[in-house]
Amino acid sequence: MKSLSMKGSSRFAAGALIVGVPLLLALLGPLFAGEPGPRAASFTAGGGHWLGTDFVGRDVWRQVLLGGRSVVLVALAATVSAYLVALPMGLASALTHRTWLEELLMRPLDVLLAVPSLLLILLVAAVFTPGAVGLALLVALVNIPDAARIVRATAAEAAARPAVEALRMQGESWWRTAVGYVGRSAARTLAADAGVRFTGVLYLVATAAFLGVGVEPDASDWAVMVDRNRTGLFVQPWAVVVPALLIVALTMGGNLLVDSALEHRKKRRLT
Amino acid sequence: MRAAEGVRAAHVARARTARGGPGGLRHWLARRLLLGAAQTAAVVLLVFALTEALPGDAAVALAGDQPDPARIAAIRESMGLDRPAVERLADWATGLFRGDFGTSLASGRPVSTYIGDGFGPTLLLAALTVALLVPLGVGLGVLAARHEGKWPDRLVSSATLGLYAVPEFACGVLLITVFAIRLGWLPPTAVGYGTDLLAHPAALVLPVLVLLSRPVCTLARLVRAGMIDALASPYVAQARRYGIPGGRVRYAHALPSAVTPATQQLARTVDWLLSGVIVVEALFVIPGLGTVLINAVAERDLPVVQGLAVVFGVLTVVLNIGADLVARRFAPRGEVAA
Amino acid sequence: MNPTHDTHDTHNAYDRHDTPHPRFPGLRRRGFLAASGAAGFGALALSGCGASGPAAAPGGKGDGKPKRGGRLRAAFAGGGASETLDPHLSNLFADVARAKALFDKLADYGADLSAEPRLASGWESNGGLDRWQVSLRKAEFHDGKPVTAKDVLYSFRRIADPKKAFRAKASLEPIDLKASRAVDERTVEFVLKRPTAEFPNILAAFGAYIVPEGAEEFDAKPVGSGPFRFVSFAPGKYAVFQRNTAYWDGAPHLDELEIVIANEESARVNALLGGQVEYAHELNPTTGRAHEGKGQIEIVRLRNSAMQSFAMKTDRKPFDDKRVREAFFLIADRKELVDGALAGAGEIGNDLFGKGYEYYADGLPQREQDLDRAKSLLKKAGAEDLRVTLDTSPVAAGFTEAASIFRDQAAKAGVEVKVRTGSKDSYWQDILDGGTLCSYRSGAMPIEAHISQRLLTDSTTNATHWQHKDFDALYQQAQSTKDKKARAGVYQRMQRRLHAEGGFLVWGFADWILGTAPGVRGIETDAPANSLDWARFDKVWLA
Amino acid sequence: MNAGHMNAGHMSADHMYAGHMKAETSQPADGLRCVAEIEGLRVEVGGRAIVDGVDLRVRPGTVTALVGASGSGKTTTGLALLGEYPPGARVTGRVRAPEGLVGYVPQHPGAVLNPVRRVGALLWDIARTQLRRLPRSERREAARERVLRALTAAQLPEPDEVLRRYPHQLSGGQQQRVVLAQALLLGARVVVADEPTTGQDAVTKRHVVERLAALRRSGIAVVLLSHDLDVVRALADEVLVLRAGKVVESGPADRLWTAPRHPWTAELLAADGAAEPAAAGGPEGQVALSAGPFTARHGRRAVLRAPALTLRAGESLAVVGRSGSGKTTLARCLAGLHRDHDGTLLLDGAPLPRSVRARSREQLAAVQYVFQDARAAFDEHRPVLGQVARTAVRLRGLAPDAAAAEAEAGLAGLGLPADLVRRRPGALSGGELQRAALARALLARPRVLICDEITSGLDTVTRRGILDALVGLQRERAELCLVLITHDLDTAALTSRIAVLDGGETVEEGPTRRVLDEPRHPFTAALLGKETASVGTTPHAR
Repeated sequence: MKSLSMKGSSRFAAGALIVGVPLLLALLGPLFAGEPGPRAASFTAGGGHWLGTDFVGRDVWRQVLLGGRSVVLVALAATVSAYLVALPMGLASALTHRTWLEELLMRPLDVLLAVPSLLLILLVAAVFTPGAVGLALLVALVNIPDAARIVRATAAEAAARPAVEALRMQGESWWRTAVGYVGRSAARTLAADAGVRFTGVLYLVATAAFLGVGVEPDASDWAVMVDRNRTGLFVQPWAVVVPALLIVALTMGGNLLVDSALEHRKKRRLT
Repeated sequence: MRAAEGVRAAHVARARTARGGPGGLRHWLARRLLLGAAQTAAVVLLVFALTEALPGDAAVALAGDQPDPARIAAIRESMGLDRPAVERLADWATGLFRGDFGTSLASGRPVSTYIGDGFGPTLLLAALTVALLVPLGVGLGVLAARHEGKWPDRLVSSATLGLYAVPEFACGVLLITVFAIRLGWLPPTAVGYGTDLLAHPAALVLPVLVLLSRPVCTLARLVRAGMIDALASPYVAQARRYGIPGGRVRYAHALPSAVTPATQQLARTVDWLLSGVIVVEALFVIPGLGTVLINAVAERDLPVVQGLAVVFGVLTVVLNIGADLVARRFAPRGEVAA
Repeated sequence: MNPTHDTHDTHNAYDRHDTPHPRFPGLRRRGFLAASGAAGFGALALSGCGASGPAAAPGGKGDGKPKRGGRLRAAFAGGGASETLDPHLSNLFADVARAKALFDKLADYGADLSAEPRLASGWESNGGLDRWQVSLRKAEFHDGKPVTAKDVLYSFRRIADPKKAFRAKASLEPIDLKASRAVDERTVEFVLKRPTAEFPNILAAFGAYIVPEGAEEFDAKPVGSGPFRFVSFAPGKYAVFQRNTAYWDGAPHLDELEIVIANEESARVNALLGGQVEYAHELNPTTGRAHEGKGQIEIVRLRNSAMQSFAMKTDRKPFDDKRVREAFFLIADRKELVDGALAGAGEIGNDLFGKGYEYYADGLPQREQDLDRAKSLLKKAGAEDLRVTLDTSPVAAGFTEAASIFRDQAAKAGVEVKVRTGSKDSYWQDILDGGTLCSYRSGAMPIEAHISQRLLTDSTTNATHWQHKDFDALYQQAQSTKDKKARAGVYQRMQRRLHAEGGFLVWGFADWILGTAPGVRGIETDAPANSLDWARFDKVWLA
Repeated sequence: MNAGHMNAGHMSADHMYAGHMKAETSQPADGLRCVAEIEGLRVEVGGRAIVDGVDLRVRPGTVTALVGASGSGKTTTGLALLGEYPPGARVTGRVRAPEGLVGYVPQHPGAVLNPVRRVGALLWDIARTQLRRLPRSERREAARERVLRALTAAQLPEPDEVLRRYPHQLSGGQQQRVVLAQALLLGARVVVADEPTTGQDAVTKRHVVERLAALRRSGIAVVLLSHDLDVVRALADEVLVLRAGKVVESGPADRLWTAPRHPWTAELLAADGAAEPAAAGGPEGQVALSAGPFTARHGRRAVLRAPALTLRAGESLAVVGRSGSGKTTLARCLAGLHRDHDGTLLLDGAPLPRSVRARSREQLAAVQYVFQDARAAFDEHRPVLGQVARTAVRLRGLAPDAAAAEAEAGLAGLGLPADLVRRRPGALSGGELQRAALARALLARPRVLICDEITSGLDTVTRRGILDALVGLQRERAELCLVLITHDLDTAALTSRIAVLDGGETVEEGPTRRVLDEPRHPFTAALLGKETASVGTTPHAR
C-alpha cells in the first residue's frame, strides 16, 4: 500500500514538474520578455541571442517567453468553452425524461461528429479568418460533440442511481441534483477527460498552425514557432527544438497528472 | 488518461447501444442507416455552405495574382458559377442520385476520377496503418498490463504519453531527418511514384509510422487499462483457479473484454486518420484524398469538395455503425433476469 | 512553409503580358519599316541553332563539356489533380516547365526580360508599328510536320477564343486576329489594333505557345515542337518526357526528363537530399543557407526574380497625398526587410520595378531610411498620428514577415500600422480595390508590361490606382516611338515620376532559389524566374 | 488428478499453500477422509485480522456451513480453500486440499462469466486442459462430451443451446448452474458456494437448495457460506458460526440448532424467523392513497397490470412476488418514480401527479420511498446527517439547524449514534445505511411509506434490526400506511394485508393471516412451499 502511494505521488510530482515549466513560462514569460531588440538576420546563433534568432531575425528566447501564453490560453479556453457548452447540454439530456429534448440536444451533435474535424477547421477558418479567440472557439466547437456525449454518458450513469431518485423524493431542486450530485459524481471522469481533451486540443492547435489556420504566420506562439522555424532546423535548431519540447512537456505533464489523479481514485476505491 | 479514454469509449458504446432501443437488430440498423444518411446529407450541406461562404470562388482562385475582372467574369461564366448556388447544389445532388459526382470546376474532369485516383493511396495508407495499429497497440497494451507497475509498463506508458503529444508533422520531420537523410535507409518521400505505391514499399514505411504514432498510443493505453481491469476481474480469476494456462487466460478470456472499448476508439480513428493523412500526404508527397481535398478547397472546386465530403461522411457513418454493431454485440445489456 | 502556402505561391504564377487596350488613332501609320539598328530588338537576333543560343552561356562557367544521356527528375510545386498539359492553360510553375519541354513560343525573355526570338527567326514592323511581319524558323512538331504560319494563327486564335478564358488572351488583345494572315508557309503578318513598339513582348507572353493546327486535346498525346517528346503524364503526380532528337535548337543532352510534383518545400528538399530528384524548384532562403557550400547539394540563386513591395492606393486617404507616400518610402529600412522577410536572399529595391531589366532607371539615387524627413513630411501633410491598415496574407513567401517588420519600422516614425491578414485564395482580388495599403509582389516581366498592366488608367490590375492622363500619354508615346533610344528616354521619364511619387514601395527583389544534385550541369544562373532559361532543361546535362 | 495439473491451476496463486499441499498427503487420524482442511488460519490485512484462528474440516458428501453476519470472515475463509487471499494479506496457518480441486460458486455467478464471451468459452478450455494427452483429432469430440455431461449434471436443460449464449442472455439461475457445471467439469471434490440464496425468493431458494443437495448426494463436499439460516438449516451437516473472524461455535447442525452453546449463536438463531407483527392495523382507517386499475410499461412492454388499490391510514400492505413479477414497478408507480402507466393516483381524494417531478412538496412528503440499495441511494461525497436533514429542509421548510437536530434525533431513534451519522456513507455498514435511509424518508412525516426490498441482502441479525424498527414505527405512528415490497414471507408477515404478484398480475390479495395460512392461488402456495402444483418449477420467464 505504501509503495503504491509513493509511486502515485512521485508520478504526481514528475507530472507537476514537467507541466510546471512550460506552464510557468507561458503564464509569466510575457512579464519578463521586455522590449524587442533590433532585428538581426534570420536563423543566426550567438550575437547576444542565447537561443539564436528565428526566421525573421527575432530573438528566440524572447519568442519562447512570449509564445506560451497564446498556446496555453487558446488550448485552455477551447477546452473550457467546449465544456461550458457540453456540460449543460450533457447534464440536461442525461437528466431529462423527455425523449424529444434529449434528441433535440444530442442529434445535431451526431451530425457534427461525422464532419472530419480538420476539414471543419480548415473551412470555417477560411471563411472567418479567426484570431486566437476564434481559433479557440472553433477548436471548442469541434470538441463539443464528443465532450457532450461523454458528459451525458457519465451523467446518465450517475443520474440512473437511486441517489438521484432519492434527491427527487426529497424535493431537491434541479440545480442541486444536476450540479451538486450528478455533476459532482461525474467530475472525476470528466476531469480525466478534460485532461485528455486538453492534449488533443493542443495537438489540434499546433496542427492548425501547421496548416496555416487561425494564427498570424509570424505570431509569437510555440506551435507557430515550431512550424515556421523548421525551415531553419539545420541552421539554427533551437528555434524549433525549444518550443517543441515545451509543447511536448505540457501535454506529457498534463497526462501524467491526470494519470496519477486516476490512480489515486482507483486506490481510494480499493480501500 | 487511459482510464478516461476507456471510460469514455465504454460510455459512448453504452450510450449508443442504449439508443438503439429495445427493438431488434433490423430496426436498430434501419434507424442507424437513416441517421447516417441524414448525417451525410448534413455534412454535405454544411460543407457546401462553408465552401460557398469562403471568400472568392473558383474563378477568383484560378485568376490568382491577375484578377482581371473581365477574365474572372469569363471564367465564372464558363464554369457556370454565374448560376445561383442553390441551383448548382440541386443539380449536383440530382446527379449524385444517379451516381454522378459531377465534374471539377478547375479541370472539367469528372469528380469520380479525382476520388478514384486519390482513394487508392489513402486507402492503402489507412489499411496498412490499421493493420499494424491493431496488433501493435494491443500487443503493447497487453505487455504493459502484464507487467503493471514494472519497467515494461513504465516504458510503454511513458513512451506512449510522449509520442501522443507529438504532432504528426513534427514526428514526420524527425523521422525523415534521421532515417532518410542522415542514415539513408529509406526514401524520404514518395515523390514521382504516383499512385503505384505498392511497387515502392520502402516509401511507405515512414508515412505509415507517422500515421501510426498517435493512434497506437491511444489504443495501447486503452488496451492496457482494459486489460488491467480484465485481469483483475472475477471471471479471469475463475479461469485461473480452474487451471487454464496463463497465455490462454490473457488472450482468450481477458483480451476480448479489454478490446471492446477500443473498437469504438478505432472507429473514431477514421477522423483522425483523415487529418493525419492530410499532413502525411503533404510531407511525403503522396497523392491521396488529403491532397485532393486541400487542393480542391484552395481552388474552390466545390463539386470536388462536396464529393469528398460525401465519401468522408459515408465512411465515418459506416465505420461508426460497424463499431456500434460490435459494441452492441458485446456490451452486456440491462441487468440479468433472475 | 506549408502545403497550402506552396500551392498558393504558385498561383501568382508569374505574369503574362497584358498589353493595354487604348486606341491611339492619331498615331497609326501605314506601311512596313524594317526594324533595323536597334540591338536586342527587332530582326537582328537570328541566332538559330545550338551553340550561339543564349543557353550556351553556362558553358562559360566551367561546367565542362556537355555529356549526353541520363534522366533528370525535377521537383516542382503543382496544382494537384486538376493539372493539364494544355500549354494555353499554363498557370503554375510546373505547368510552364512542362509546356517549355513540349512546346515553343515565337519569342521568349532573355535575362534582362527583353524578347528574344525562338520559333520566330525575326520580326519587322511597318512605320506605324501596327503591322508586324514575323518569319518562322525551320522547325518540326514531334509528329514530323513542319511548324507553319497556320499553326501560329491557329494557336493565337485558340488563345483569343472569347468563350475560353485562357490566361494569355489579354496579352494578345492588341492583335487583330481576323485581319492577321499567313503570308506564306513560314511568314505571318500580324495586324494590330494600335501601334505597339513592344510587340515582340506579346509573342513572348506567358502561355502563348504554338500548338499544331487543330490540336484541342493535350493530356493524352500532346504534340509540340519543344525539346522533349511526351511519354506519360499523371496530373498532380508526374510527367515524363523523352529527348526530341530533331529539336531545332539542338537536341537536349538528357535522354529523359521527369517533372514530379511535391507541394511541400521540405518534401522537395528531402527528395533532393535523398537522391529521389536531381532538381528542386523554389526553395526557401533558409534551406539555401543551410545547404549552400556543404557539398551535399548545389544551391542556385536566380537574381531579381520577384519584386517585393507594398502597394499604396494613390487615390485614397491618406495616400492621395504624395507627401505621405514619400514619407512611407522613407520609413522603410530596406536592408532589414530583405534580411528579415527574405532571410537575406535578395537585393534591396528603389521603389521601381524591374531592377536589372531592359530600360530600368538605374541612375536614380538609392532611397534610404530617413525617419526625421518622413515625420516632417507627415506633419506637413497633416497626417501625424497616422493609423493605417496593412493588408497582407500568407499568399506569398515573406509577405507576413515583411508586414510585421514594416509595422515595427513605421512605429518609429509615429505611424501606427495595423496588420490585417486576409484569405490567401482570394487575396489578389481582395486587394485590387479594397484597403489602402497592402503587400504586393510581382514576378519578372518587361517593364513595359508592368506599366501597361498596372499603371495606366484602364489597366486591369491597377493595385495602386495610379491613374494619370499625362502618364498614360507618356506610355502611348513610348509605344509609338520606333527609335529605341528615344523610347528608353520616355521610360526614364515615367520611372522618375514613379520613383518620386508612385504607389509602389518596392523594397526588394527576391532571389529565386533552386537546388540541384551535385552532378547536374548547365543550369543557367542568370535567368530570373519566367525568363527563357529558367526551368529550361534542354541545355542541362548530368556529369 | 495429478499435482502438476493442480500447480498449473489455482494452487499457483499461493506458493505457501502449494507447498503444504505437497508436503501433507496423509489421511487424518479420525479415519473419515478429509477433502479439505484448514488449521489455525489467520488472515491479516493492513494489521487487522479478518480471519483469526479458523479450523475447518471438509468431508466428502457433506455440507459444511459457515454462518455469520456480513464481515465475519466467511468469504475469506471460503476463498482460502481455493488458495486465494485478499491483496496484501498476511496469511498464517495451514490450508490443505489433498484432492486439490476446489470449485467456486460466488454470490453473483454472473460476475465470473466473461460478459463478452459465450458461456461455453471457459467450459471448453477447462475440458481441453484435461485432454492434453489425447491426440489432437479426438480432443474436440471428447471435450464436447465432457462439457455436455457437466451441464447436464448441473441440471441445465438444452445444454447445446446454453453454450452458445452470452451470459446476459441467461437467467440468474442458469448462470449459477453454468458456474456449477464449471466446478463439476473440473472434477472438483469441494465446492465453495458463497451466499447462493441471498436476495432470492422462496421458490428460487428451493431450487438452489435442491442443486446443492444433489451435489452432496454425488459425494462432493459443499462449503456453504451463508447468513440465510433457512438454507443452512435445510442443508448443513456441520455448522461453524463466525463472528469477527473467529469461530465462536461449531458442531453438527442438529446439535447447534437445538442447543446453541455460544450466546452469539443463540442471538443469530433468535433473529431468524418472523418478527412479531404489530397489532394488526385498524381495519377502517381513512383512505390515504388510492389508485385505479392500471397498466405500467417499460418501453412498449407491459410489465404490470395492477388492480385498483386502496391504502388506508394505519394499515400495512406487503407486495410479494418473485424477481421480475412487477412488484417493484408497482411501488415505483405509487412513488412517482415510474411514470409510464395509465393509472390515476389519488392522494386524499385529490389527483396526484404521476411523476415525482410534478409533485408538490406536500405531495412528495406524503408518499415516501426507501430504496433497496441503501448505499446507492446516498451521495457518497456528503455526510449522512446532512443528506437526511435535507428532507426536512426541502419538504417541511425547516431551517437547516432545526432540520439537522430533528434528523439527528430520528437517526438516534433508529440506533444510529451522532458521531457515526456525521461521517460519509462509506463509513457506515449496509444495515446502518438502510436505517439512515428510513430516517430520511420518515423525516418527511409521510402518510404512505413504501419500502422496496429493504432487508434483502442483509444478514439475519441486521435484517432483524430493520424489521424491528419497522414494527416500532407502526406502533409509534398509528396513521402511517406502510407498503413493503418483498420476496421474503417472514417480512411480509409483519403486515396486515398481502398482495401476491406473478408475471405482472396480481394473483391473490387478502389479509396476511389468511393468505399465509390458507393460500388460494397455487402460486402463493408455491411461494409458501405448500405447493403440489408445478407452478414454481419451471424457470421463470424474464
